[in-house]
Amino acid sequence: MRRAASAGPRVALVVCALVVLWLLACAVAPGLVAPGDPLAIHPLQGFEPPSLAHWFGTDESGRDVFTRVVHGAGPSLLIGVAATAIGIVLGVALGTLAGLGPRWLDFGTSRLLEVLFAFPGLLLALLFIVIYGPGITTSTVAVGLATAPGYARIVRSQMLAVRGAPYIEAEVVLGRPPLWRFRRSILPNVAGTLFVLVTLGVGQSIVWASSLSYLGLGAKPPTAEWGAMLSAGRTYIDSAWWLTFFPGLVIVASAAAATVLGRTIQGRVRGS
Amino acid sequence: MTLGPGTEVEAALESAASTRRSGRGAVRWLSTRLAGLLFVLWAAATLTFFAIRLIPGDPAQAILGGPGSQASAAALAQARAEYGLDQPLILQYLGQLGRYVTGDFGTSYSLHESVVQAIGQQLGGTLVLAVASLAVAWVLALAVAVFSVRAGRAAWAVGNGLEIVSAAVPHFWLATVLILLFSSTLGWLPAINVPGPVGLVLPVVTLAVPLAGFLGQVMRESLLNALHSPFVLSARARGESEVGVLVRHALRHAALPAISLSGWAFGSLVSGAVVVETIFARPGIGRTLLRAVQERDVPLVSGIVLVVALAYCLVTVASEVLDRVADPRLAESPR
Amino acid sequence: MSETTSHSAADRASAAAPSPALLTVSGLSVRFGRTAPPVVDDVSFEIRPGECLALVGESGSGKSVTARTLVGLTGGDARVSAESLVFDGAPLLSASAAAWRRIRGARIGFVLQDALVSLDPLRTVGREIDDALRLHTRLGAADRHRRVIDALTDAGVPDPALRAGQRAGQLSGGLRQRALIASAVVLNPSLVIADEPTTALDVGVQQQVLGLLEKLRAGGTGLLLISHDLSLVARVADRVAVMRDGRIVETGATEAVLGDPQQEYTKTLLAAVPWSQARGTRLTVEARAAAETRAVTDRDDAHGSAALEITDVSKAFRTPAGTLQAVRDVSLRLEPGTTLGLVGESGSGKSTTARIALGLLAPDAGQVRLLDQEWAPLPERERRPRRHLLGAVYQDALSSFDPRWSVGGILTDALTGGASRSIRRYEDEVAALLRSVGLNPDLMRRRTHGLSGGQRQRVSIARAIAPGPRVLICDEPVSSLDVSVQAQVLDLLDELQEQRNLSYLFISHDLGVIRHISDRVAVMSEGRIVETGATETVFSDPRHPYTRRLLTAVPHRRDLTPRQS
Amino acid sequence: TPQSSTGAGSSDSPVRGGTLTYASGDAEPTCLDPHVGGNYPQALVATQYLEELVSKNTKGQIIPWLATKWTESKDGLSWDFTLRDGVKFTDGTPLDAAAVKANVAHIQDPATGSSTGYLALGKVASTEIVSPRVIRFTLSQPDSALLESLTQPWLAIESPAALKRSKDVNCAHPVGTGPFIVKQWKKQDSITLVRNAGYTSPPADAAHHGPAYLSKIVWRFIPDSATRYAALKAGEVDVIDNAQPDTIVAAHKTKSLTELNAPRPGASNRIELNSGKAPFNDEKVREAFIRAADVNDGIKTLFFGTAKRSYSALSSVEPLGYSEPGLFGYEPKKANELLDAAGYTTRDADGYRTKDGTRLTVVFPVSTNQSIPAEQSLFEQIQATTKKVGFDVKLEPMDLSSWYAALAKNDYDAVSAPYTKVGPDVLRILYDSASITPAPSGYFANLAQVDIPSLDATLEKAAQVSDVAERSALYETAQKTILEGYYILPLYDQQNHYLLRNDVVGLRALPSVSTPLFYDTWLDR
Ligand SMILES: Nc1ncnc2c1ncn2[C@@H]1O[C@H](COP(=O)(O)OP(=O)(O)OP(=O)(O)O)[C@@H](O)[C@H]1O
Ligand SMILES: Nc1ncnc2c1ncn2[C@@H]1O[C@H](COP(=O)(O)OP(=O)(O)OP(=O)(O)O)[C@@H](O)[C@H]1O
Ligand SMILES: [Mg+2]
Ligand SMILES: [Mg+2]
Repeated sequence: MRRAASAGPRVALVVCALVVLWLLACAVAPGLVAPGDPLAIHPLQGFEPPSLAHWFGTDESGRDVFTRVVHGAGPSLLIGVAATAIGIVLGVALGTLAGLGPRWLDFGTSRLLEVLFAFPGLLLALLFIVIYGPGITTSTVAVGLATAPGYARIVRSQMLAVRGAPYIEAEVVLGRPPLWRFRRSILPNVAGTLFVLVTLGVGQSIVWASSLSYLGLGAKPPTAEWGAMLSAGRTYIDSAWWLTFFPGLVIVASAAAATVLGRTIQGRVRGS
Repeated sequence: MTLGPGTEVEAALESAASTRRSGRGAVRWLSTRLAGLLFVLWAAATLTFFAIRLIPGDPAQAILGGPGSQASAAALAQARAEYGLDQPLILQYLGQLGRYVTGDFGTSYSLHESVVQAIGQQLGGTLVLAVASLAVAWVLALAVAVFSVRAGRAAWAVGNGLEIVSAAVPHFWLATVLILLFSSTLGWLPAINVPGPVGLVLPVVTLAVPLAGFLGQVMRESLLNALHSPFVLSARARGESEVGVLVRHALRHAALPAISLSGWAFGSLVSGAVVVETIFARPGIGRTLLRAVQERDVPLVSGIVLVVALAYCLVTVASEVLDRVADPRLAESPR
Repeated sequence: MSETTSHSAADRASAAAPSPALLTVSGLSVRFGRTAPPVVDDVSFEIRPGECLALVGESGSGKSVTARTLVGLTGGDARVSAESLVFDGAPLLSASAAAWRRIRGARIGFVLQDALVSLDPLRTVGREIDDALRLHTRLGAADRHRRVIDALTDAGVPDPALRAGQRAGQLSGGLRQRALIASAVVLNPSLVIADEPTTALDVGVQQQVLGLLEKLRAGGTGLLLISHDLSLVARVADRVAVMRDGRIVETGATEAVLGDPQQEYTKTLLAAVPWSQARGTRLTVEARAAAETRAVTDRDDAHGSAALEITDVSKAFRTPAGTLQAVRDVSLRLEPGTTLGLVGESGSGKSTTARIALGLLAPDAGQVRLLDQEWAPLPERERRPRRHLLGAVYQDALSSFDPRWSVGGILTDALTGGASRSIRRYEDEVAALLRSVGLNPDLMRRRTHGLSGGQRQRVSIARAIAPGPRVLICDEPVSSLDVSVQAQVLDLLDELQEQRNLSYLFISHDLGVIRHISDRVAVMSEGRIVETGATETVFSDPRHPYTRRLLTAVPHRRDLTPRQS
Repeated sequence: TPQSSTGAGSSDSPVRGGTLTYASGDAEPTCLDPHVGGNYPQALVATQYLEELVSKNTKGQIIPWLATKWTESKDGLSWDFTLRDGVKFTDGTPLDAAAVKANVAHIQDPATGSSTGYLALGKVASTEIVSPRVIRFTLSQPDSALLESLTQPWLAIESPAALKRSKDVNCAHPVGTGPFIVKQWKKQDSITLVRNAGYTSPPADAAHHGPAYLSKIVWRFIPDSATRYAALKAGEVDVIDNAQPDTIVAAHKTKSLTELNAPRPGASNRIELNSGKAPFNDEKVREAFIRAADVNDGIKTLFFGTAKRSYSALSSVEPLGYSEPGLFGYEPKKANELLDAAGYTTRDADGYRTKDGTRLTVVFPVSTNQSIPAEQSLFEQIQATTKKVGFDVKLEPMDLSSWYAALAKNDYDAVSAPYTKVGPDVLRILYDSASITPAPSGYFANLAQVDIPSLDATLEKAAQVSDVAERSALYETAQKTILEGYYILPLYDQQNHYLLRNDVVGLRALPSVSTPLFYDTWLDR
């Protein structure tokens, strides 16, 4: 398959890599990037526009938005990663059953996935949150659950594709037993795709979770989580744009950067 | 709300591919699809029925005007008896299935009207919104794809960037920005649902832009493949102009995967509608759904789930039919 | 077909001599990107009306790029330069895009290399052909439709009205190729460029396509024929240009170049054609120098236990369209140390038979014995301990390798029976193995997708022989290779058989290859073995009508000998 | 506080006709008949098409409406109301004593599911038709709050013929005597109200007679505050409610917009501390919490000066409200001492105080439907400031159903719950120990779980005496008890800000429960 200028100029890739590195730094050592306390309130210094003292301005309680954005990277990325992990683990389990199991199992699992696909993802998430109450954990699990059918589909088709690949047949001819083939060839080859899915999925999970926060179903205050910050700031959009702009910017930037990286890796995997 | 260009989109493409692979005769194909549809509806009803029982809160209380009311014990018991909530779960389940078969979806606890009527009032708005968004997303995606494929390296990068960024934008954020810009500041477009097409503009753009990002990535890739395929080269060798190559050959190929994605796109639009309808104060089943879940309105939630599942299935079947029209290979090849 | 063969060389000569050149190319160079070496380097030739120039050379030598450049579709970031490029008296180098469009399709017809994918799968063949008419004439719809039908008829497409309404996917390869040609020649262009018009076609269909080209030429059309099939070129072309690495290394009348090649490269090319070489001779010049011609023992009457014995094997597949009996009552016997060639057209059941022999498919009936022991049907578990005795070489070597493994990893794995993949411990063994298939041990650390086709197939062979098998099943091992590379691989197989006393079940649809490598031949048709016997017997005196038909359809050996005037 | 809009540069003679669009940020009612349930969103819209027996003027006096006259018997157990003559419901049914009787019966019928109205009529034992125009209420005990209760939309008088229809029909199309008629209810979108051409019964303080000026009101539901304000600015709607503080300030600077501030009566907005269980069963801990919460600065910033700090259990519009600022000063030092005294002497790794190994945790469910974002932010600030002395406040935002469920399960230590009712009698509903026992549905009003027999007695007595001085003394005592016991942390009045476009003239909020009335309103276009 021809991919013309492939993923665009290298500059974009470098920028994305920098964004991801910065985010990781924020998530691992937020104190180094922004030494302030993200929860420290200064009620009388609320709603200050961006300035040298407060790069991203201050929020309604006088907290420094930049500090909160930096400290929010941890929970926000964690939501993305954990939700994706849940989705992937479930997806791999279902997909493996369907892709490698006997035909009837494949049939059953595939029908189940079809049904889950007919549920809008948000509804699955909503039901789950209503059952178990809102919060970071539930919204993470909810996003994970809602994304699992998608992953399962891909894993299944990958399993089927790899299982039927000529090189697996070559291994049969060489006399390798099934478990060996699964461990040495099928799983590692599917893992490549999974890795790409994870990178792509993390970004989207963050967007998902932020939407749940908007509906009031996300992180609990005062956690500095991007989606929650965004939805809190939205109220003041008319008088304090910075409360909405900066958290929105990092959400879009991180999701986009993850996508670009994922696509690049995907291109490598496919190209080889 | 939409999900990853590499995850759900790919999953949707994969599922489309699997139905493609089983390319069969039209009658048999249609009958399998219908059987599948009935199965999905049944399973969706069953899943919803049991999932809703897990929601904390007493349905009898929801019937009697929600948790703020001071319903008496007698009234609660009476409501339970009236709605059959005192029967064993399995009987309730079978009874509900039976009523579904006869087209009886019950009465909404919170809206005090029949579920069929309630959904009937709301469905139109959401469908118009979804269809318009799908159409706009299509046009946008196609425009960006054509632009970025045709206009050289820089345009490629721009198109790519546009698509990735727009796919990463949360609906509610985009809606806020659009309202601030076009309604509050410029005053060009209404922020709320007003009669006529102007009221649709902002909500449709909000839903269409992220979707266009996803569709665009897929379309651009297939457009590119088509433009580099030998049959395009041979069309050029026949003296076809660049416009002719696009119109007569490449676009149709570019459209194929996007058609396959329509079912998925519809699902994601319904999810997105929950947010968009709330922000733009539009009537619709997205907003009704949110409210129904929050008010523990069991019949309404179940009804909406069924209708959405049905709509999803129908859109999927329609997109497959369209797929077969656009790609006649599917209808005949006994591969 | 009678028409085709009626042209004598004299006709051609008289047509070619007086008229001025239709197309003159001189000093044509093409490079992709600023710094890359030229892909086409200082190429010059001319074509007169009614003349056929053949461009031959190994894969990647620049034939297709040359052809595309002649219609201004070099593509991408190509940089084209030439001293002159004149078509029908008009310079093409400075032609505008619009001028190019007026020439393409109307005055130069271009038949692309990949016929199977060169027609838009979503449009009917009729509309594809109609495009040229719509773009270059002012004819009404009805007239154009008539011309389309005529063109299809001329191209030898039966039932043209029906076919015009069908899409490429509904046509067989041969019909597609003819429809493609029809779309290129519907406006009677004065020059037709045909890039590999017959590759990937069954021999029978090949014949029909050639007939069509002949007919065009008879009408005065100039023809640039690109092919690496020398026997085809020998039959059709007036003059031949041999290309290598973008340069034309030898050019001249067909008889002269093929009959008395002056350049080493041309000689190598000619020698590599397996048909012309007897069983036991090496196909590559180097190998021939090294090895004595192998003594061909009469292996026909070998007795005792068979290496592989297939008895009354049948296999049916259930498909949506009904049951498909792929293999019916097939019995084959492979003697130790010999090669059994299995030949037959596409879909005749060769691969299915091979897969049953490999124990990958359970036969519906019948059984397979390996080295006089039960092999199939047996549970895989019981087969596994003896798997090392049986190896396989596939057509598509690349996809038979796990894409994540390096060459060394693949071979270590094969050597250790799956116990290890770390190259370090087994470096010497792997190096020896690589050398034994004629590869540089340095390749050990490379990934398979970075290897050339020939190298890949050698790695695949190395993997097959690593566990020390007695029998190798080779399913079209050379079909996707260039003649010269094909020659090397065939030589390697010959050599290994000699050294290790291997037995081969060798599958191919190429009669030349089969004839070259086999001791005995089995001919398969529609799932049955219709004829079997010693190679020379079958080829010189085919009994079964199917075998006879198969043999008459292929170009003959004598085609390679210079034509007499 | 301006209770009515005048409209800048308005011409003197009102213009008849025109459609006004109102955008409500409150939840869409599930029933348009405020007898059913009985919440503020219902009251808002019902004010336009239903009317009460009496009303209240800006001075706090009860004035005639559907009843022109009323007399209380000496023992306070019997009230006679004389009805206005010639009033017809919009379905043609005449307004008479039988109609009022039917309404009381409707509210008191458990099948109706009335909550607010039912409570307000708690002491009405029976009704009696004295004459076609006179209805008698017989009470089980004297009720000094009866007239105030009757000013509320939840006790509106509806057509008895209409009440006989099924509940669902009545919910969709209630029939009253008001200046407008419910024409159509498009769920999740809007309610269309059209002018009642035969309207004759404005309250005594109305500015004109005869039918309303507006020919139509489109009552829309726009839950998103940013959208609501954008629509107002763009002129797509004429009036919005639930205006956010920052937009109110912005509107002040915008020529085309005006504000109508009408704080709700009844209770103030306050945080109730659950004295029914640890840790707030200890008065020292309650006081410590209150002393540790620094709210004044937060209110200043978050509300942009639109809300005033309250130190009272009652709304500032309640004449009998009693304030005690001294009790609510920010004194972290004192809070620390109190906590030490209460036994929370150790601190854990996160800096929270502990006692016997249990952390000083305050579970605080927040209803996202009821608390506006600024208020939620204020809670976050309280969370931050009380953390300094060692409280671990767990804010738990949730939807209304879950919130009620959490309260019913006694799963809260602090909560903020609005309650709107005319008059100080609201204290009895909120702090009488009887209100600790939940109804079968789990609902109960005494969220602070105040259980003081003397307070019960005081409130009961206050509800019965009609002597003004004695009544106000009793209520002051009651409020002192509540405030000094540190059961609540008052914040500010229940916010009720409307923003309107300048060409909307003559809009006022009824002094009863501060709902806007569009009867005198006209459009200056
Ligand atoms: N668009 C392109 N960009 C870069 N390199 C190209 C392009 N097209 C062809 N090439 C390179 O030019 C060389 C010549 O290719 P060409 O297709 O002309 O070979 P060929 O002689 O036709 O071979 P074959 O017999 O396999 O068709 C190859 O090395 C190929 O990789
Ligand atoms: N797994 C399968 N399911 C259904 N049909 C099959 C399957 N494998 C092979 N066939 C069919 O069996 C027939 C014989 O196929 P086979 O691959 O053995 O032919 P072949 O002689 O090797 O052809 P080729 O030269 O094209 O490789 C074909 O018609 C093929 O379509
Ligand atoms: Mg080529
Ligand atoms: Mg085969």
